[in-house]
Amino acid sequence: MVMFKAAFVREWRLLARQKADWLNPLMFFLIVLTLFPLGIGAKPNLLAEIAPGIIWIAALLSVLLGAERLFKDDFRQGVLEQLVAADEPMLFYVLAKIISSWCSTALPLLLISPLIALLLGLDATAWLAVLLTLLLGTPLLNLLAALGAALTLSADKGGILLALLILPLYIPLLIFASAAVDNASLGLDYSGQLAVLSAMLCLALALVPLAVLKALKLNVG
Amino acid sequence: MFEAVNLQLAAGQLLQIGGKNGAGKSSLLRILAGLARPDEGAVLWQHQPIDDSDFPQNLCFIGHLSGVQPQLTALEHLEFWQAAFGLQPADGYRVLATLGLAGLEDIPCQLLSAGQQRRVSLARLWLTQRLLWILDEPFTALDQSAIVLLQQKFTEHLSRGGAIILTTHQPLTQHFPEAQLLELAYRW
Amino acid sequence: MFKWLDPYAKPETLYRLCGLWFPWLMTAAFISLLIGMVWGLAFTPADYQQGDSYRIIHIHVPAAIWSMGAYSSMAIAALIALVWQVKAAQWAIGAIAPIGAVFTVIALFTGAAWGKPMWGTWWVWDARLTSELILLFLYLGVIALSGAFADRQTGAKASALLALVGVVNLPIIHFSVEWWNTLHQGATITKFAKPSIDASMLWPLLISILAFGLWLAALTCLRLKTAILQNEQHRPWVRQLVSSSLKSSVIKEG
Amino acid sequence: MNPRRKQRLMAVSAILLLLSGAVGAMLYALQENVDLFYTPTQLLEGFGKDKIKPVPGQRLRIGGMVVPGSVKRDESTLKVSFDLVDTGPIVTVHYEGILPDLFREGQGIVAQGTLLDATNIEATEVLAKHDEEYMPPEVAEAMKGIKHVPPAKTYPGKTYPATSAPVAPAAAEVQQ
Repeated sequence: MVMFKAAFVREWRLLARQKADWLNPLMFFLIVLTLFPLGIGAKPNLLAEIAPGIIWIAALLSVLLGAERLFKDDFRQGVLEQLVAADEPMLFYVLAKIISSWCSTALPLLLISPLIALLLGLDATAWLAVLLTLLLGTPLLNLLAALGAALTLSADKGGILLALLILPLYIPLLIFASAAVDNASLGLDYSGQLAVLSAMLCLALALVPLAVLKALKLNVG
Repeated sequence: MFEAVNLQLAAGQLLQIGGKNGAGKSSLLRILAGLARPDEGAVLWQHQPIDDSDFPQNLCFIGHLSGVQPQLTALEHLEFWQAAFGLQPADGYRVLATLGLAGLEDIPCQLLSAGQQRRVSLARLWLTQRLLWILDEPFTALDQSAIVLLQQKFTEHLSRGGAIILTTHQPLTQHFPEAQLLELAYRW
Repeated sequence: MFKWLDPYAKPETLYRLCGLWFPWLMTAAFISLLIGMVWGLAFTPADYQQGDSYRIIHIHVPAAIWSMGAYSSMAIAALIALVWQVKAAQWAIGAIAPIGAVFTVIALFTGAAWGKPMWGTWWVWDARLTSELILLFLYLGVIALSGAFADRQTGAKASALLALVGVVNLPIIHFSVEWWNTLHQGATITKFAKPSIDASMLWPLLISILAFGLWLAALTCLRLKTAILQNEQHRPWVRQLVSSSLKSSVIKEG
Repeated sequence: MNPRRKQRLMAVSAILLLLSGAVGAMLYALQENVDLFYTPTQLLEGFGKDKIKPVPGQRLRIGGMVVPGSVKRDESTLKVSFDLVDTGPIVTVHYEGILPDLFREGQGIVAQGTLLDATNIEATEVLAKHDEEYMPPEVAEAMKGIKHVPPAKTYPGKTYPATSAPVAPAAAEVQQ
C-alpha cells in the first residue's frame, strides 16, 4: 500500500511536469473526431449513425498513442531493474501506473463526451450509452495497452509492435461497445452488451496486472 | 560469456570485480543480483538459492543506470525511494547536504550535472539498512571529494557487518586492504 | 516437479526423438490425409440440405480444430518455458506458431468459401468468426514478438507470455456458438452427446481430423529439429553430429 | 501473518473476486439476448415495456420465418420479396441480390436493412442460418420424414434457378 501511494504520487508529479504526454493524445482524439465529419460530409443522419464507431476508434487510438511511454522512462532510467532486484511489491507499482494512465488519458474523454455527442449529432440516449461503454471499456483499453507496453519494453521497434499486438485484442471490445450504442440509438435494450463489457473488464483486471508484472520482469532480466 | 567463476563473500567483506571493457562485469553483477539467470551454476545466499531465500530483502542494487528520473527533484527521489524501497525515514535535506547537494534539493534532476545526478542516485546508500550492496561503477562521474565520501560510507557499512560487491577501475586496495579482487579475463 | 520431463528437455535427446518420430508421423499423416480427402471429398453422400457444398467440412473442421489444438500445445509449451525455464519449450513455441497460423488461415478461408453460398455472406462479425480471426492475430503476434528483441531470450519469453495470455480466447472460440446467437452453427462432433452427423460422413471426417493432427505433429517435429540445431550450433554434440554426417557422406561418395 | 503473506492473500482474494464477477456478468449477459433483432410482432405492436415502435427510415434487423408461398421474384432482375411471420402479424422484406442456399420457405432467416413503412423493409442483407446436422437425403427422409425438405424442393439448387450456386444441380444428378 505504501508502494502504491509512493508510485501514484510519483506518477502524478511526472504527469504534471510532462503535460504533453497526456495532452497530446487528448488533442489527437479531438482532431480525429473533427476530421471525420469533414471527410464524410456533414450529413446529420449518417454522422449519428457512424458516431459510435468513430468515437470508439478515436478513443482506442488515443489510448494507444500514450501507451508506449508508460514504462519506457522507468526502464531506460533503471528504476525498474532496481525495483525488481529489491523484490519490492511491484504489483502495486503496476496498478498505480495503470490507474494514473487511465485518469490521464481516458477520464478526460469521458468528461468531454457531452461535447462530442453534440458535435456528432447524437441524441441523449445514445450519448448515455456512449458514456457507459466508455466508462466500462476505457479501463480495458488502458489495461491491455499496459500489457502491450510491458511486453515490448525492450523490443527494437516497440511502438508499432505494441499496436500490432494490442489492436486485435481490442476487437471484441469494439464490437460490443458499438453494438451497445447501436442498440441504444435503435431504442433497444443494451444491458446485455454492458454485461459483456463488465465481464471482460473484470477478467482483465484480475489477470492483466499479473501478466504486466511478469512481462516487466522478463524485459529487465 | 564467462565460465568457471567461483566466489564466496563473507560478511564485512568487499569484492571488487575488475576486467577489461566487455569482459562481462555488468553481466556477472546482474546474475549476482538475481536479475539474470546463469546458463549453468547457481547463486547462493546463506547456503540457499537466491530465488528461495530472503536475498532480495537484503539487497541494495544500483546498476549502471542511475534510476534518476530527469523531471523529478532530488528530494522527490528520496521520498519515492523511502516509501517504495522501505528505507529508513530520514531527513532528506540532511542526507542531501551530506552529499554536497544543499540548495539543489528542489531542482529537477535534469538540470544537475552528471556527477550530481550520480550523488542523488547513491543517496540511497545513506538510507538503507540492507546487508549486501551490489554497485555497478559507483565512482563514475564523481569528483575526488565525493569518492572519498563514498569510500567512507563503504568502510562504515563493512564495519557494521555488511558486504559490498562492486565493479570499478579505481584501485581500492589502499583504502580496503582486505578487499578481494576478481579479475575477469576476456575469453576470445 | 516435472522430473520425468527433464531427460526429454535436454536438446540432444529431444533432437534424436524428433528425428525418430518424424518419418513415422509424416507417413501416417500422408496416408490418412489421402484417405480422408479422397473419401470425404469424392465418395461421401451429399448433405440433405446443403448438397455438395458441405464437403468442405472435411478441410474446414480439421483445420479449425487443430488451429486451436496447436494453440493449446503452444500455450502448454509456454507455461513450461516460463515456469521451469526449459529452453526446448521456448523453441517449441516458435516451431508451432507458424503451423498454427497456417491452419487458422485455412479454417478462415474455407469457412468464408462455405459461408458465401450457405449463409449468403463471406464474412459476418459474429462471435465465432471474430474470435477465430483474433486467434490468427495472436499467432502473428507471438511470431512477431519473438523476433523483435535484440536479446533472443527475452523475445522467446515475451512471446511465451503473450501465448499464455491469449489462452482466454480458446474457450471463447469454442463456446461462442452456444453463448451468442451466431450465424455459425453449433458443434457437431465435439459436443458430449451423440454426434449429429451421419456415420457415412462422420468416418471420413474423423480420419481427416486425425490426418491434420498427425500433420501438425510431424511438421512440429521437423521445425523443432531445425530450431534445436540453430540454437545449439556451437555445442559439441552438434559439431560432432555435423562432422559425422559429413564423414558418412564422404564415404558414400568414395 | 507477515505483511508479505498478507499482501499475497489479499491479491489472491481480489483476483478470485474479480474472476467470479466476470463469470457472474457473463452469465447475466447470456440470459439477455445480446444479438437482438425485432420480430414482426414487435415491429408492428411496439417493443419492450414502452411499446417503442421503430420509425420509417430507421436501420434495423428483423428475424422470422419465411411465409410459404410468399416469395415473389422479378423475372429479369435479382429483385425478390417475401413475407416474414412469427406469431401473427406479417411484414414484407424487399431485397435485391443473391439469396443464400439455405433460404427456404418455412425456415428462419435474419434480414438487415431499413424500415420503409410500417410493414415493409428494404433489406441490404439476408442471412440464413443452418443447423449442425449433416446427413444424406435418404437418411433425412427416413429419420425426419421430409421436414427440412419441402416436397417440390428436394434439391436445393433446383428451387431457385435464378439464384442458386452452380454446384447444387450437379449434386442432384449425382444423387439420382
